Amino acid sequence: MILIKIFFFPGLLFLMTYALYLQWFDRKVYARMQNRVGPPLFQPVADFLKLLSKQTIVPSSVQEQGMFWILPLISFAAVATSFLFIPVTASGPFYSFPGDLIIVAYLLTLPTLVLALAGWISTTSYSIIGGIRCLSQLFSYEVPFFIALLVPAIAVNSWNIATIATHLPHLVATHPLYMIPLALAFFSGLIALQGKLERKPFDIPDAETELVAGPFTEYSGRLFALFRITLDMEMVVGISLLSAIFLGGANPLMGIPGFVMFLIKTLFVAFLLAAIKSATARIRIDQLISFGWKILAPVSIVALLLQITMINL
Amino acid sequence: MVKKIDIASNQIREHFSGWIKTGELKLLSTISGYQEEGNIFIVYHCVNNEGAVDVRTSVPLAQPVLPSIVPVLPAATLYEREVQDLLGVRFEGHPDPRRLVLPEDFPDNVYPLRKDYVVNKEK
Amino acid sequence: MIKPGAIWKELLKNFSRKPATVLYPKERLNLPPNFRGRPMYDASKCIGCMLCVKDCPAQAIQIEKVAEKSYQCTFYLGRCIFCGQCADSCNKGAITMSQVYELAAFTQPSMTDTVKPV
Amino acid sequence: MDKQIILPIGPQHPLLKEPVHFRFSIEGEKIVEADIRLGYNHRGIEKAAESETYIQDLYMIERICGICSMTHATNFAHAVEEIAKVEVPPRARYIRVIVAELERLHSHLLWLGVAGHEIGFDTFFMVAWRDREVVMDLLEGITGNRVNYGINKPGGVRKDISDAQRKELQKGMDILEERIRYYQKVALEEPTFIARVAGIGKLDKEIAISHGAVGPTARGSGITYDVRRDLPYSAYGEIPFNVITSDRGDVLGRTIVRIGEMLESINIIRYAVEHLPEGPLAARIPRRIPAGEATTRYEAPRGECIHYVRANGTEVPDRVKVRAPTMANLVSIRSTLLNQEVADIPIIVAAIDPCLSCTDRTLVLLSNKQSSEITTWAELRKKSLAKTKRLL
Repeated sequence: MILIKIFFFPGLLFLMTYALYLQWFDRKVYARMQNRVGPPLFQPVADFLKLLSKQTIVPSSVQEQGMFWILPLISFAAVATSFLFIPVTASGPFYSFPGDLIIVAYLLTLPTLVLALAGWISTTSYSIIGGIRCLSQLFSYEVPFFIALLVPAIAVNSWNIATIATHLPHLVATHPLYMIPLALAFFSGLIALQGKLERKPFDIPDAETELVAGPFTEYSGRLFALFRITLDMEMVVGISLLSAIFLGGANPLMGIPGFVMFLIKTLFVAFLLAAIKSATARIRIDQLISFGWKILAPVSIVALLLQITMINL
Repeated sequence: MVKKIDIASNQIREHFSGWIKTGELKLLSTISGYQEEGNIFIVYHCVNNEGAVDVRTSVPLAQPVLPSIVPVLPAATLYEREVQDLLGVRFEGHPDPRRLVLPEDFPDNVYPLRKDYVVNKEK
Repeated sequence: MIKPGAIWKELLKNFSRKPATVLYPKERLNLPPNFRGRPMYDASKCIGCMLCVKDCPAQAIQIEKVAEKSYQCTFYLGRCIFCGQCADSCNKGAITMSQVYELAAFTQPSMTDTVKPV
Repeated sequence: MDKQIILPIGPQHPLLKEPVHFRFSIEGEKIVEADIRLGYNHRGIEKAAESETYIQDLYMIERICGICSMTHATNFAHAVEEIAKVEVPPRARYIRVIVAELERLHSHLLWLGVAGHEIGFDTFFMVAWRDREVVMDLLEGITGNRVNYGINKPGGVRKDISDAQRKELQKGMDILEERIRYYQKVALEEPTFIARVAGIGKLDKEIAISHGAVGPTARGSGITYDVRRDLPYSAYGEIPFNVITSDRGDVLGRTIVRIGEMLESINIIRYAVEHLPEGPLAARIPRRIPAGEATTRYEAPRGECIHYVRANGTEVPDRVKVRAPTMANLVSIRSTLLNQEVADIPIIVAAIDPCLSCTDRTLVLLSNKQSSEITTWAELRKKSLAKTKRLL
């Protein structure tokens, strides 16, 4: 029974299919906003299978061959485990314990570090610069993301995602004033998630017009497929985390309608991310860091302070 | 219509530095060269305040050497090197006299735009 | 001055509109009358003056005498640049530009089209 | 820190539509040394032009470049007409202006889309190129082809503009004006777009003059030189228009100039369509052009393009010299690239809107240390790998 939960429903298989679906959804919305037709439904699956069948080439100049192989697996595992703590159906996540919000936030940072390491190991100038950019980008969005996660935690006064998801809507109903800090936190969390997933305004590491593919340049075949699916799964985890703690996940309804509610909310958040992606140009690394610290961090701190004062009132 | 001026090959640099000092030269569009029985003509196409001017000078085919005007006017860097590649005119004092147009493995002192260089046009 | 959101109007408008792409094999754009497709040859009008052969920039046309006052014309469509100069140079109107543009072929020889007088 | 990474970009690279090779040595994110090599598609057009008749040459010269084919065709036709002292009828001159300005519109719209793509603003790219189709359809309607129009012939034009087409032109111009005003608003207000184009790739006026920059690149730094006004050709003498300049000197300045020029082109086309004179389409011109020479200039979308043609009385020209606008701008590109960010390379290079098939010259610029030498690709890779190994 447990194995089924881990590998099938709220676990790996559902995560991967939903990741591929969200990738399609994101590309379709992005295309329609640009007045284009967009990819057919099975395009992501086709890409994934095609990459799996391609030959995996490891450049000779790479000294640590073993590390080169393991890195994609590490980030894949990190993202897969983090999904187990997210409440997909109203009956709660697969496993939850009081501090799982912190665990998920930590596991979501791991892939970025792994990506920077991958860029460093593959020794070509493009991937080194890509790796360096990955790291320097990490500092600018990590702090606002954590603070944004704290605001609902403080409102509900617990670190457990499931309890936040269930109690937040009642709380907001009773104290409408909480809407302001929560809205601010949701906004900065959304922008920070866009940075974490390295999407359009912040896709500086793998800016294809400059660095070909940044850290991914030397990866090919199965390894590259693994990295790509990890990025999509990270998007699913990030979006469902945000929709769980801010929009209440699946809680008002039980059973199947609860699950459908979860889907609707995550698709709504995905739509927002795709809109941001199509509305902005890629900014430079120094602008990103100044944006992160001058605008994003203050907004989330203000939200936090507001939330704290409101609790004590 | 374009005004035409003929100048001896050794006064080219003084002529252009004079023009630049008086601020008369607005733009050096390009330098083109052509071969006419036994000597190579170099034409400097310029735009002055009152209109377009072609300054022409010629060097004998046997001894194609010309003072370069790059020290006075950096814009001519490329144009001189192109004439040097295709017609074999040596520009003295050019800071960077390397090949501009032809690939590295093109044979030396073979100049494509000279009349003696025949291209076989296969049908 | 910087005012964010200038692009949003366009995004939402696009999102509600039908995509601008024309899905080629199924839907086709209608061609303007002046469109220059491949050249066509009318043997009855040709008097064999070879003006078109002389003027063709790509040497893509060949006129051979088949019998008295009747000529056959070969178009090397692989070389033709569809400029319409042959149609212009021919003052007997023997060559006209058609609207046929789907000329992809698998073999080089099949790109050579010889029009014989009937 | 003196550790310099050599970042080779090209000849095959997603940033480049055409084969060019950049070699930047960078410290951290700053460019310390810029080095460009072109010449990968040098086709020896000038030698080939000396072995074909004027009519055939026109089609070859028109195919020097895909996006400014009208430029080279008209310029070459002018030179031949000037040598043969043939007066082009007014209707032909007006039609040439209309097609020329349509080409400027689609070339600038293409550049706007590419600039958007270079800085990652793909929506701008998609939308700009969708609206460019309006211009391409008009061009296809009038000349019979989207590119390489073939509307010119020595002595005049080959196709006429019917009244139905004149209405289409006017309708197309109204649509385009509304779209381009919207792009002007986006380009001047969208924060992320401005953040990437303002203040980078600075080219101040003195360097622009001494290094002979032309076209929007020069007008973006305050130089008011426009061949259409200073040395008018075709019917530009009779058509009122103003020259757009900006003294910002950076990439945003050039963007403003190009968008302004698009709006000017729309007005020029409207004026020309209303005042299209009646009359023949072309003048008789002998197949053998009498001996003589001519220098003609033309304001291409990227700057001043000059043709120098010498005729020797036969059907075949004696010498044809073509200098495309991008070649003039390449001398000054190095000063715009020095100590800029790596992330800005694509947009700065795109800012001069390089059309390499026009230029196709191998260019190794003066590097500050005088001992610059040509390195073949193999040496470069060795140096780059050695550099990176030493780095690790």
